[in-house]
Amino acid sequence: MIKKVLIANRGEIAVRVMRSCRELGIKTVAVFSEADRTSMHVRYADEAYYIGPSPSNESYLVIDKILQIAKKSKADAIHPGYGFLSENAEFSDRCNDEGIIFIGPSAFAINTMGDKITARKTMIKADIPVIPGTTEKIKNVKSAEKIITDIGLPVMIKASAGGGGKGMRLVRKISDVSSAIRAAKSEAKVSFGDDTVYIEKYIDSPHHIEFQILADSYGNVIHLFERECSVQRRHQKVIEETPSPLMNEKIRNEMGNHAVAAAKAVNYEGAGTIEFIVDDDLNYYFLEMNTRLQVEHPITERVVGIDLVKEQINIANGEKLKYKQNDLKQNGHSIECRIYAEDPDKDFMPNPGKIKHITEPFGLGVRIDGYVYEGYEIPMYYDPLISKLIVWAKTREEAIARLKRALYNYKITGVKTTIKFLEKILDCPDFVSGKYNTHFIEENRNFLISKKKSVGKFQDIAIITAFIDYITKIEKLQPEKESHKLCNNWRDFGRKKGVIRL
Amino acid sequence: MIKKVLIANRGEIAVRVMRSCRELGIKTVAVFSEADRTSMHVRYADEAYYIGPSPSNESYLVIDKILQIAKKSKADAIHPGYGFLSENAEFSDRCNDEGIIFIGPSAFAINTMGDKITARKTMIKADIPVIPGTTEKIKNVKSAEKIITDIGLPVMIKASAGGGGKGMRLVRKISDVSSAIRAAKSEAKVSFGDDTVYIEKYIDSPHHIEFQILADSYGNVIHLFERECSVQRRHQKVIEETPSPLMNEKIRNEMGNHAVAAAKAVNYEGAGTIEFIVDDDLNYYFLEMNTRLQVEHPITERVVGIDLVKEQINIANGEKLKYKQNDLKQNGHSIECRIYAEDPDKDFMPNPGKIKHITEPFGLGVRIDGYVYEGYEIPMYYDPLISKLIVWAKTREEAIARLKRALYNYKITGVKTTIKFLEKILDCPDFVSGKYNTHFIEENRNFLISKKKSVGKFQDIAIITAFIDYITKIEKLQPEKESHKLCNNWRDFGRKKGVIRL
Amino acid sequence: MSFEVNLNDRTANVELLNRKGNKVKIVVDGKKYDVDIVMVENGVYSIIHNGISYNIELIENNSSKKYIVNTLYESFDVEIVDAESKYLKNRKKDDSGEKNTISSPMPGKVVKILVKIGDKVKAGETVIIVSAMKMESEYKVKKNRLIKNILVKEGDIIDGHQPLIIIE
Amino acid sequence: MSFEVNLNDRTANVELLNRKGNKVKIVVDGKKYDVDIVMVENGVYSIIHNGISYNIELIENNSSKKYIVNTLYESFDVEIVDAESKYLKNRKKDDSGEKNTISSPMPGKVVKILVKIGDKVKAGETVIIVSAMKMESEYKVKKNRLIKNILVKEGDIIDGHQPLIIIE
Repeated sequence: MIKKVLIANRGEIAVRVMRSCRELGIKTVAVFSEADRTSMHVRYADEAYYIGPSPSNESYLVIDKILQIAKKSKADAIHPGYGFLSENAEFSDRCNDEGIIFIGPSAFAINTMGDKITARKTMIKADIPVIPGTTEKIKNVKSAEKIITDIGLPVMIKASAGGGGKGMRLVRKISDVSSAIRAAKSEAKVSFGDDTVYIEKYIDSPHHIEFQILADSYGNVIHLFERECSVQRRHQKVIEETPSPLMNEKIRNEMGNHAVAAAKAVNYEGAGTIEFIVDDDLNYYFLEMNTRLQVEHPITERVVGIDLVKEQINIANGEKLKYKQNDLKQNGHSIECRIYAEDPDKDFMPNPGKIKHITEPFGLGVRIDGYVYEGYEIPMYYDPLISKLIVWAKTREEAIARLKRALYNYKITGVKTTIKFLEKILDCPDFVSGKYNTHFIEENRNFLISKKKSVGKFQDIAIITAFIDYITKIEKLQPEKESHKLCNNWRDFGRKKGVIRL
Repeated sequence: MIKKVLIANRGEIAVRVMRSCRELGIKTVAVFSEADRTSMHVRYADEAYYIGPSPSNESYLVIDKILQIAKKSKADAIHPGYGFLSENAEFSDRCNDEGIIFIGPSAFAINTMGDKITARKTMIKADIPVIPGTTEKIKNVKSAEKIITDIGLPVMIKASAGGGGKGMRLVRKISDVSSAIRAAKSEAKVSFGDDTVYIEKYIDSPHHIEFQILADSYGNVIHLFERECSVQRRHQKVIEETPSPLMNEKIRNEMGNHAVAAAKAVNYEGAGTIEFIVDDDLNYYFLEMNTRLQVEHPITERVVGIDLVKEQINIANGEKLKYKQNDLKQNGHSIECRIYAEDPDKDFMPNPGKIKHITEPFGLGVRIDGYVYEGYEIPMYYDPLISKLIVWAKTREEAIARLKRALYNYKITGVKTTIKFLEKILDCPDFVSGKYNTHFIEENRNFLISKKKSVGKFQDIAIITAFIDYITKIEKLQPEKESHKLCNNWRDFGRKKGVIRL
Repeated sequence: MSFEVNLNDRTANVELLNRKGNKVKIVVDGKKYDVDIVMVENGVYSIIHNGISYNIELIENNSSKKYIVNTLYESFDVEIVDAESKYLKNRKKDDSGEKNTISSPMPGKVVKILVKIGDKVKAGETVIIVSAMKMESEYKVKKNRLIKNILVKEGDIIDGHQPLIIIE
Repeated sequence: MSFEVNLNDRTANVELLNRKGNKVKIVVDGKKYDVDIVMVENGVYSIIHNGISYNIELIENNSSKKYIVNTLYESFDVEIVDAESKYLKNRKKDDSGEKNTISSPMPGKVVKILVKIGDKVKAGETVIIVSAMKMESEYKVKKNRLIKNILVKEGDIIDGHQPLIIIE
């Protein structure tokens, strides 16, 4: 039985994991870098140990240091959260070697799913649809044309070494194949020094839909339905919801079964996510598997009613799954939005800094998973995610209204955040109608960055407030006589009580 | 259609009602007394109007003033919350007269249920079980003995004019009837100047279980299952949960049907609660009906998945109920605990004052309905309830663990609160087993007020912290040279930035 | 340099050996502590000692030397003792027993005054009733007393610790 | 007495007529306002004007006279103008266009420096790359420039607004 867990992570996910540990009566051990001494996970944990300088490759990514603290603190298990070492097969193995339970899958599962080509082959073998195409090098235009005819147009010619949209050409007509290959190859050569290109079916209106799965060590696998994650900016998810507005019951069951089969194909253990790309006609293709907890797991927790971190721990403890597939159903609608310390007015430039003031929304159907507090200085070394706001309601329409209500009342000052950008998304007709794909933000760019017109009256009220504050400060300064007044460390409300006489 | 609602209340319930209004796109109007200018409901509302001095009988209870503001602000409806004017039949009538929708039942329903004797008679007529006994004066010992034999022992002899436990005698043997009546009469005479006494069946192990109902203006009535409210201190509920650990499916259905019948008996419209007293054998008796929203309504919302305030507004709008009884079911377990500004160490003396610092618990399954904020001064004029912490989990056991986790992380300083007392209740074996009745707090008094033994190490850490803070202040004082330093109005983190030079 | 620090009834001897940033070496009653202590929010400290993470909240208690210290499950009154505090403390010891004023620890409203100036009241008798947040509290005298002065009247709104009645 | 207050590009004339507790009579550009204004939290004001409830958040912006003012949906830069501010403002107007230092508005880490002292760079050329929170930002020159001095090296951790490169 696991009695003490080291959380090899920071930020909101570390705190979130610790909450479930506390509910299970399990002690928690935090590790922290130089920049994280005052971070919430250090304050929340039962124990906390320093592991190195601020850059994560000198602290949160150093396997040796983490294992050393696990042994020192007598932790019997390690939860990796997401990011950092969570999908590191070596770490999973090393934990095993040291007799410490890794709360996650085996190195084999991580490796198989981590390598795109191996994953693709494994999925094909398990009869799971993958995006039609080839990972082999294109030899000549003729064979390419044959492949493309088999796959069906449109297709994408992609550089094997590619990334960042370079060395890619969209082909909509068979007559364009030859020139597209030539262009892609030459761009690939220049950009990556390697002109290998391959073919993949192009999904015109792609939706990113993923399935949560849970698998125990006895071969039992269940899925906890889908999450719709198509609202993305630069491949970073911004808003997720479940159920997906695109989905129907038949396809849901089919995809769920395929997700379970995918997990079984790698003897998966623990919580994992199968990502699919889905077109408007609900054709779906395996994209990849995330062999860890996802950032957006809370919407599944809310709609299915299961604490995923507790299930991870139960599975790691060698327990059988408590639920059968038929025990589970989706109840109502849940939406998560991610609040980043980024400035939407300056092309989402990250905005580390000190939090001055926070007002959090509360009440019915609202969950907050965050980690910052007033006075906390968000370090520049890590992810700009500061909080996740999750709502639930009976219907999608009510959930959107609730999320708007909550965002309206969510105030964070000191750093710029994406709150207003999120409010814009919720006002956007394409989002409201549920008819959106991964191009949503790009296609609605103008709407999303537009600002409400400034109303003269609001301006006047702003002027009055600043002015009154200013003259209040001046007035308070006048009768200053005593010499030894100082700003103390206390939360002072009203000047008089804030003065210390020593 | 209701477009603007005046909330004739303050505190957490006013804010809670406004949240649902905002989700419905309805504008909100706050009213506030002298003491409440800085209260959260004033800040949260779209509009806010002063209605009078701090004592509630000069502000929140003055019907004329509230109606005047409703007309001035062009509100088309008034939500009374709980307490104040929420069960005032005249107010319901006056709203009607002024053409303003009262979000609550008719004066007839309020009056019928408000008078205990009329309510009892109405319930008997509707075949709803009431506590056996008589509301008539006992004429002589002989007739009393006959009645008692009919009702069954034990019984309570009670003073009609009674209250505060005076003029009451418990009778367990028929031979004691005569002396008990004599004693009760003489005590009633001394205490109230009226020696009228009556007989009521005594429930040995009473449970307070209530049913939430919703009724539209077309005669449709549904119940939303029960709430267990037996954890009470001086008749004030402290912790509520649903489902009740005492309940079974058969009795739940029976009681639910009786609750619906009770509402129908007074042509009820809106949200209401039928309170029952239940013994260990699940015999149940109508106690009273609350013709308004209850403080503990969130646990029903969580388990049934319905926003009760929205339903109240829909009903007031003349809409039909959206749900049939069969659409509803209880999902999981929810517990609410009430956090009061009271000092458990000093016999729960109320503790108004300024909130210095708040840390709220977040995460999975946690809802907070509160209204205080850092720097807010809780006024002495109103209820000491400052916040409600509501949790949900799949099972009762998990819900208790979650509530403990949340309370552990809930810190309010500046005023004394009942948080530690609530933690004690959750540790109490009788509560954990679910075997408790309304005597729970009284019977577990010693356990609940006992303190954990102070550990020397905690003492030393406390000493070190205070000492380090003190010497830090001293050190900061030393290099003070500039003369014009002042504590400004800002949230200062770190001394340097807190200094203004004018 | 060593200080005296009072915690509730305990008086501890505290000596700071070394302080470098948030790393502190300190001796409390002869026991040596090596702690990592940092103020994370105004008035809230995070302390790590031997790997254990503590959260301590300090509230100043009417003086820069007095604190209410909240640990996980307990609340302590802590006072840093210096020359001035010692003097005040010694002086305080002189007037033992009941103070000569009746006051309420909480703000509230005077509901009823049950005595007149010059009344002689018996030990345990209620002299004034104050209400706050819908609850009434009765204030009694501990010994037989003479009512010297009444500083408030029924209906008055009072502050916490405000003198209400002077007794002798 | 009347003041000038700047809000973004607007300059407003403000005159306080009367102030009694939180009731304020004030004129902004000739328009008279009767407001109930009170600071509810440090830096957060509640204002009631004609029954409408406003919540305004003020953040001091490097000076006691400058604020970032957050209303419901907007954020304004507000400055109270007095003699000193006017002087500074006039002086500022002299140095137009690009400043002679390259700096990052955010703290971060210097990933790459693409120039050497003495280099001549063309308008739009990137001179330094800074990373923060897993994102890299490139800083370019707006005109043809000469690199006069480089104050940081690759790998350095920098503060927001810290001068990185001096150009001419």
